[in-house]
Amino acid sequence: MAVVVAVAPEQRVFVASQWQLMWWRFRKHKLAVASGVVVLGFYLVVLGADFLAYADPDVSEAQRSLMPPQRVYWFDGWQFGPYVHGFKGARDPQTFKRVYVADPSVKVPIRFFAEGFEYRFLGLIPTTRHLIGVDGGLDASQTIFLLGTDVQGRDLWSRLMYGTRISLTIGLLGVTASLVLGVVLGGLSGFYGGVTDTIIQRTIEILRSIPTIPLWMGLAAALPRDWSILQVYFAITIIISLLGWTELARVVRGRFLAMREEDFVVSARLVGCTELRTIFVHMVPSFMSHIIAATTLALPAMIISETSLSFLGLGLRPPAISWGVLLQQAQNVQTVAISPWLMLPALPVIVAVMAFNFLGDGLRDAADPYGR
Amino acid sequence: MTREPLLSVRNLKTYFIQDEGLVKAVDGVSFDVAEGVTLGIVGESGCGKSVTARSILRIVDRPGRIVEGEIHFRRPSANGGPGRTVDLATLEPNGAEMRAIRGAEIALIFQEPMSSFSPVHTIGSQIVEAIRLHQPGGRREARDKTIELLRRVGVSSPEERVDQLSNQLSGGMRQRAMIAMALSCHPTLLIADEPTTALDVTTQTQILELMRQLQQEDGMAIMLITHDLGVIATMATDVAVMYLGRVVEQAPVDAIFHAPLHPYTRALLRSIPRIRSRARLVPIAGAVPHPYDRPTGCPFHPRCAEFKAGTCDRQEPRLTRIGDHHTVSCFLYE
Amino acid sequence: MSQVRRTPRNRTLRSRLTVALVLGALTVAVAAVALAQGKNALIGKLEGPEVVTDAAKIPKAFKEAPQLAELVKAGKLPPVAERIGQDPLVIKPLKEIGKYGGTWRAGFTGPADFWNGFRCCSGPDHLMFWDYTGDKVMPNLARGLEMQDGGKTWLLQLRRGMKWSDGKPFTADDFVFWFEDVYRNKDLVPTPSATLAINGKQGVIEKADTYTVRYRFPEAYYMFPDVLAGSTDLAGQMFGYRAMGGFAPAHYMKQFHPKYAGQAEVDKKAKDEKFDSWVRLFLAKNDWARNPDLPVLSAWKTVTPINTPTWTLERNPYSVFVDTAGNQLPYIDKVVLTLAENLEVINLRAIAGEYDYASRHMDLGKLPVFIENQVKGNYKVYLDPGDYGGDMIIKFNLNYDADPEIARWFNTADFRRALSLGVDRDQINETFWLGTGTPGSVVPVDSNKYNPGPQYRKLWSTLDVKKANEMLDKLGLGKKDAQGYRLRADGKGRLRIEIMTLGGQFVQYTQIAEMIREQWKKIGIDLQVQEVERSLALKRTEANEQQLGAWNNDGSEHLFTFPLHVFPFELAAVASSGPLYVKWFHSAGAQGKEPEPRMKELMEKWKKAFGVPEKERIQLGKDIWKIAAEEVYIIGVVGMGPASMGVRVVKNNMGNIPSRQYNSPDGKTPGISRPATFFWKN
Amino acid sequence: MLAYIGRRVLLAIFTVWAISVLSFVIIQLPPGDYVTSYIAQMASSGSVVSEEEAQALRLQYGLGQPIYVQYAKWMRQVLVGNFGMSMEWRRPVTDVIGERLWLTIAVSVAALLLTWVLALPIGIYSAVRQYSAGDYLATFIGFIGLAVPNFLLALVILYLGFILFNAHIGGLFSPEFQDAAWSGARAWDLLKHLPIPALILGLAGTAQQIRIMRANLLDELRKPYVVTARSKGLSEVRVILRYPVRVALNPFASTIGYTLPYIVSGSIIVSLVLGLPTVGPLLLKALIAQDMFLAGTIVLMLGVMTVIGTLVSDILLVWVDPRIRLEET
Repeated sequence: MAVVVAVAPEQRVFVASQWQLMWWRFRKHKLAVASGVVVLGFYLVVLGADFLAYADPDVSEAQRSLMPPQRVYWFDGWQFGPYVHGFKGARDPQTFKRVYVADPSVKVPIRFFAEGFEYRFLGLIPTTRHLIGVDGGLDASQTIFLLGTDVQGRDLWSRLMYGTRISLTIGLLGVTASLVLGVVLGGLSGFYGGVTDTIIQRTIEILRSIPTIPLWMGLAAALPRDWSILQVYFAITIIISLLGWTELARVVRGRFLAMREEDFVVSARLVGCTELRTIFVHMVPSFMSHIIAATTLALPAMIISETSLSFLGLGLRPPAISWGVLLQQAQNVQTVAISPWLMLPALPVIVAVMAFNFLGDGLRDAADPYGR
Repeated sequence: MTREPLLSVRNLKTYFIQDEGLVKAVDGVSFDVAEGVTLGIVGESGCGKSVTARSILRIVDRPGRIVEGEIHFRRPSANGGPGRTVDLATLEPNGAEMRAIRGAEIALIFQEPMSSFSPVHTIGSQIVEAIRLHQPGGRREARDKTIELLRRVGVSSPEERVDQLSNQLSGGMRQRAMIAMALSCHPTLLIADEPTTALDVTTQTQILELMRQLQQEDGMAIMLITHDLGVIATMATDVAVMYLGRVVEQAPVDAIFHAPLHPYTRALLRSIPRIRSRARLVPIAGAVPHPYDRPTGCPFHPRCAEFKAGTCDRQEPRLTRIGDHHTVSCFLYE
Repeated sequence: MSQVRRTPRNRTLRSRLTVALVLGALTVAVAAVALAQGKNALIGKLEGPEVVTDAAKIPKAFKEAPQLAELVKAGKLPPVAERIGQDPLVIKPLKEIGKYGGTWRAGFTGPADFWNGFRCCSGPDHLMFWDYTGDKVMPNLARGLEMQDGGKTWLLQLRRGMKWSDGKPFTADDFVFWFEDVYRNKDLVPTPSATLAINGKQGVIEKADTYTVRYRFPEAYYMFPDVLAGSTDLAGQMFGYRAMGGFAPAHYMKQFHPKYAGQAEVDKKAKDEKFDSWVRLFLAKNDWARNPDLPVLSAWKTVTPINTPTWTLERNPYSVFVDTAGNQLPYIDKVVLTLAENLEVINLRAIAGEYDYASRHMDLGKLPVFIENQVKGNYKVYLDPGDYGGDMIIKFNLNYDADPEIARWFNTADFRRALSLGVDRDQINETFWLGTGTPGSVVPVDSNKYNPGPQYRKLWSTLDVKKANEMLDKLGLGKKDAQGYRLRADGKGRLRIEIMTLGGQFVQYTQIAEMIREQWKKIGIDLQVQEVERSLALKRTEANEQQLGAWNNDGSEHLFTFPLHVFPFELAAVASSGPLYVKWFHSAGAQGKEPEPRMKELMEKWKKAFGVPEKERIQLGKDIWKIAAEEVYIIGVVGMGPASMGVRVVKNNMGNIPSRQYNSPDGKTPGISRPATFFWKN
Repeated sequence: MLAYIGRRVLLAIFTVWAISVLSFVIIQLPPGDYVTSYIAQMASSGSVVSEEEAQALRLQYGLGQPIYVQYAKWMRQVLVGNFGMSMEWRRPVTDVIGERLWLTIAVSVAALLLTWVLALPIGIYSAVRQYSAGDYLATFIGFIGLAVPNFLLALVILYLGFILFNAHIGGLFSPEFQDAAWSGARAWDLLKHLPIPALILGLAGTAQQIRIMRANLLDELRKPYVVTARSKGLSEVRVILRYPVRVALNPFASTIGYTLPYIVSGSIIVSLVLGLPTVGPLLLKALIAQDMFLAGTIVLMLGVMTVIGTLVSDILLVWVDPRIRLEET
């Protein structure tokens, strides 16, 4: 590296805060920046799931079973007026498939901020308004199915919205939990070293040496099955995080080992700060950035774990709705063969996982250009 | 001095274009290196010495690039007569010709002897590679040559060393091996970038001694980059003083030490201990300004003792010739 | 043939277009009619092979498979006539006399899937067995069954000269050995089987002569023939791994029995084969599916066992089955069941035509995919609806006591009825049975001899939200909360009911329950769906923790041999309508809880039926179903559907395939269609 | 160095022991035992197991005793190489696992190789051309594998394979080779079946490897010896490949130790969907049926593989790359 360039950043440390520096480096990673936006978008969905959904995700109707995604016509004549056609459906006596034919004569106009089922916006404001909908809301004879319906005739789009909410919050909770574990244990391990370190490191190694699936099955099976969906939901996050913290702990420990002897820590010790204080007031903040990066990178794992757990029938199970549940219900031959749209929930999973990865990489590169 | 110089750099500008801003690492450097002589380049760290060296070899890392200027280098001809001169600045950095010159005709030794060898290849293999790259002959031959070279640069029991990893060698040994590699193809110009900075004093002198001796044997020119005037005094025939990416003064070594013209040069000389002089040390006032915000006018004016308000901070001084071998850029001499 | 190569994309496209045309005219009503037609397209008329009992029709000369003939020539095997004996079991093939040869490929899911092989390949080896209607008991391995002194004694005639697959004679001694040394050995059989008892009193098995076995019971046991015919503990070697079966190859099994081989010897044997005890060893050796050396009586015998990646069975050279032309059965040489790691794979392989005949594990939900690939896979799809009333039933646990309020309602007939009226069965039928099932109560198909009459199919089993609401209001559940759910009478908030379902079954109980949850919203009932894992379900029913339980009542078409989904009969049930009643029933009132009058009446009628002649029994059966339908102890949702093992995929060139067969575990379907008569046309 | 290895080996042994305990406990976690699930299985197929019979079974399987007794008993057997009887398969565990183990390893190795074939070039490229469009594209492709839910992907590929190419459904052998004796033909048949599972499995691991490679290389690229190499006049490609890549490969290659076991345990779900005769589905079934010796053995096996793998990698790392400070590994 040319001397000058090497000099440049350090020079600026005096003027620029660590965060500004991170931001500068982060900006370089275009993909990460873009991913950041995507992630933001996802969490907006989490907040506004019930607003974006236009149908009650649980309402089933045999006569709408396995309806393919409806085509949206944006212009009615010349002026903007999105609508979909009415549909007639029946089971084909020969193929036993349900077939739907559009009835061009029936136009179902899509209304914005339309009346629909009741919910509390952000869990506070009770309302019946939804981003889109049809006249007459739920009781309407004709409705819209942007992404089609599942076997029970439930609207996939709406279910996807709710699924996103659950899956992404699960991820977040899980990460938070493992973050706490990771920082505390990793911190202790790195700060004290010696016996503490060995013990914690062994634990980590053991945890990592046991194939995850049996661990999941064991733990998941151990928790009472008569728990309510909510309890299961939390239990699952805890389980996932119980296995998720090791990576974070490793990062934190590494940092600690690096910093243990650094002046400001030593001085903090000298002025007689209690050790915990030293750790959490002086050391942790100094590598927040790394923790954030590591956390972001842990999220995709959480999401994937959630889907895998559901696949094994251990995670959230219906009537709960999550990405995992939706995918698990799409995990059969007939879906692939005759109702492929039910596999759409895989898309947000893919996008989210990648977005979080790139964001995380970007953050990490920014946090320390040489860091692993 | 009738023959044109071996290397003549004219108004070289190497900039680093970064998000944080433009860094003018080298900003219009000009100097000559005559055959067989040693040109010392001095300046505080961050004044663009190394970048200049890398610019000449065309191995400046991204995002740095040469934005202006010429680097005329006279390539040796087969018959020893005056060879053809090329402008390195115009060559393709990784083109065939540049690569033919790099390593073979212009060699580089630099600062970190610790890490300048690959940790996973044997010293030998790395030198052999260089030799076989530029010279005909088989592996066997190259290997013998390598052992020969190592012996010549004073590496003890080269037969074993050849097959050792760099981390098995002491710093001094490594630097010797480094030199061996640099000399492996008999370059006409050797660029030594702070070759001794990382070494302890005794090894320093040994290495310098070695270099001088080798120069006499091979008659190559050396471009010695350092911030250590002591080294300059012992090694250089000519000296170029750099400040903030510019050459502020160039002259024969005696002239620099006994009749320095540029205020910065004088300041430098005052800042170093001298044997047999009671004069107390005067550090240079202030610190090297940050490359992002280089001062207007003469870059040195904020720290200059003879600062003339109105001129120094307005116009930029030109490089003016005082006597046939002495050039300086300062308004005092315009 | 161009169709074969068409990619699914434009195929569906094409069908869309055609359908578009079709539907242009069709109203949904018309579509419904078309649906009925569609049903007929796949559901043929019930048919099957018959056992020939008329002495005149019994062939005198026998033919055998070429490879066996070779062995005979080589002197490695006695002539076919000797092997079969004097009294062959003659089966009139459904359509034609077949030809020998070929392999039958199918799949299985692991050692737990042993039913698979018994259904296809055991013959079946029941002593008596059902005719193809599943209604009439016919002689099978036994030549006949004779009732004496009013049903207390039964004489079983064996077939003279009949042999085990190792050539040793099959005689009354094999029954006595089983009874004395296996069945009565406490280590092997800790609990005597109910099937060998009448009114809880055990019977005995004796040797009358070499070819006659005598069963003596303290009381009249008119049901005995059905018991021998059904898939019970006395039904051949299937349950040999549990020391059951009614007989066992004495000459072979003795070497693993301490009484004959000596304790030290059998312990040593067990140790050598890494078994924990001689009992394990003995049971392993007596396992039809796991021990290739075990002498058997079935049409095919295991050659590579079920606990390996492929379960292979080959023709039994001593098979007593012959066709009307005197050809020793089976026609097909070999049955190869390959291990499939999961159900999707097994279905996909069937879809791809990698199996020659498959009905077990075939998923009704995939019916369109099966049909779509018929040509490509060179197979035909048949549907075999069951005769039982409920492919899905919902059991009220009448003994639930953890919550008095809930308990009270569960024991209120009108509450149960109202809930049943709140189920929109047509929706469920259309969604999960693709319209192939029959919505209605729990009573079996109208043709079943115990069916009380067509009106009982609809009784309390048609959607009537209005009436349901009225009934619930009348019961005092009138108050509702903001969401429109009914409030508990004891003022402890919303009346919340739990239903326990199992995942990964032939029927998608969880999803159906979810749909019912939505439907019950309309009658203000808040249903909580809980999918649990199998063994947990069992624990919870036994522990009386279940409120509602979802399962199916397949087998209940044989009311008396398979009663556990009619009234609380077994503790170990994945869904129970009253574990305490079970205890009461089996302890003759000593333990458990005395059932409410009508349930008690039902139970007593059932018990009684075993001791009375068939005519009376049939009446009792009708009464039992009447009570069941009127009291709605169990909600029937959709029944007589092909959901469990009713989707049948058969290669086009397989012969003697019935267009519809009797589908029931008791009939060991397809056993009831005598797979020994299936053959390869070419 | 020797001291270091010695210490590590001791630790490893301890870890293995801990794993054996933990795995045993995990399997006991779910309510009930094998007999319960056996009874349930019978019940759902209509036949009935009485209380007494259940008790008898428990006795025979020794399920009655407290868990530590069972553990001790098992361990005693294991130490003499007898992993006990599989309750569901009613065969010695070792027989049941038998060939599956080798097939599992075959699949995993194939996956690993594939991972590298993908990860190396991508990693190198995206490090050398950091933040270039190519970098983004390459990493993007590399990460798709990580993101796609592989059980769904597996099913789709399975179906398309049949629809488009009439491929044999699932498994690792064509029916005729299913349980033929090992032969050239069978091996070839296996090879033909490997790519798809390998691909699905490999894709998942690629991203991680890309990360490692990229990061390592980014570090190395900054080292002076690269400049040295350049200043020799080597062509850029040769400079990169011969020096920084070569050095970056060390830590990378040393990851093989634990990557392999991770792939093995990661392959469970995919193997199930693809119906591969590997230990994966076996383990799942065993866990569901609470067939504790079988499940326990497999878990233990995977655990030991990982421990040994990690140990090997660490030692490898220290060995190939003396710069690493021992106490940090």
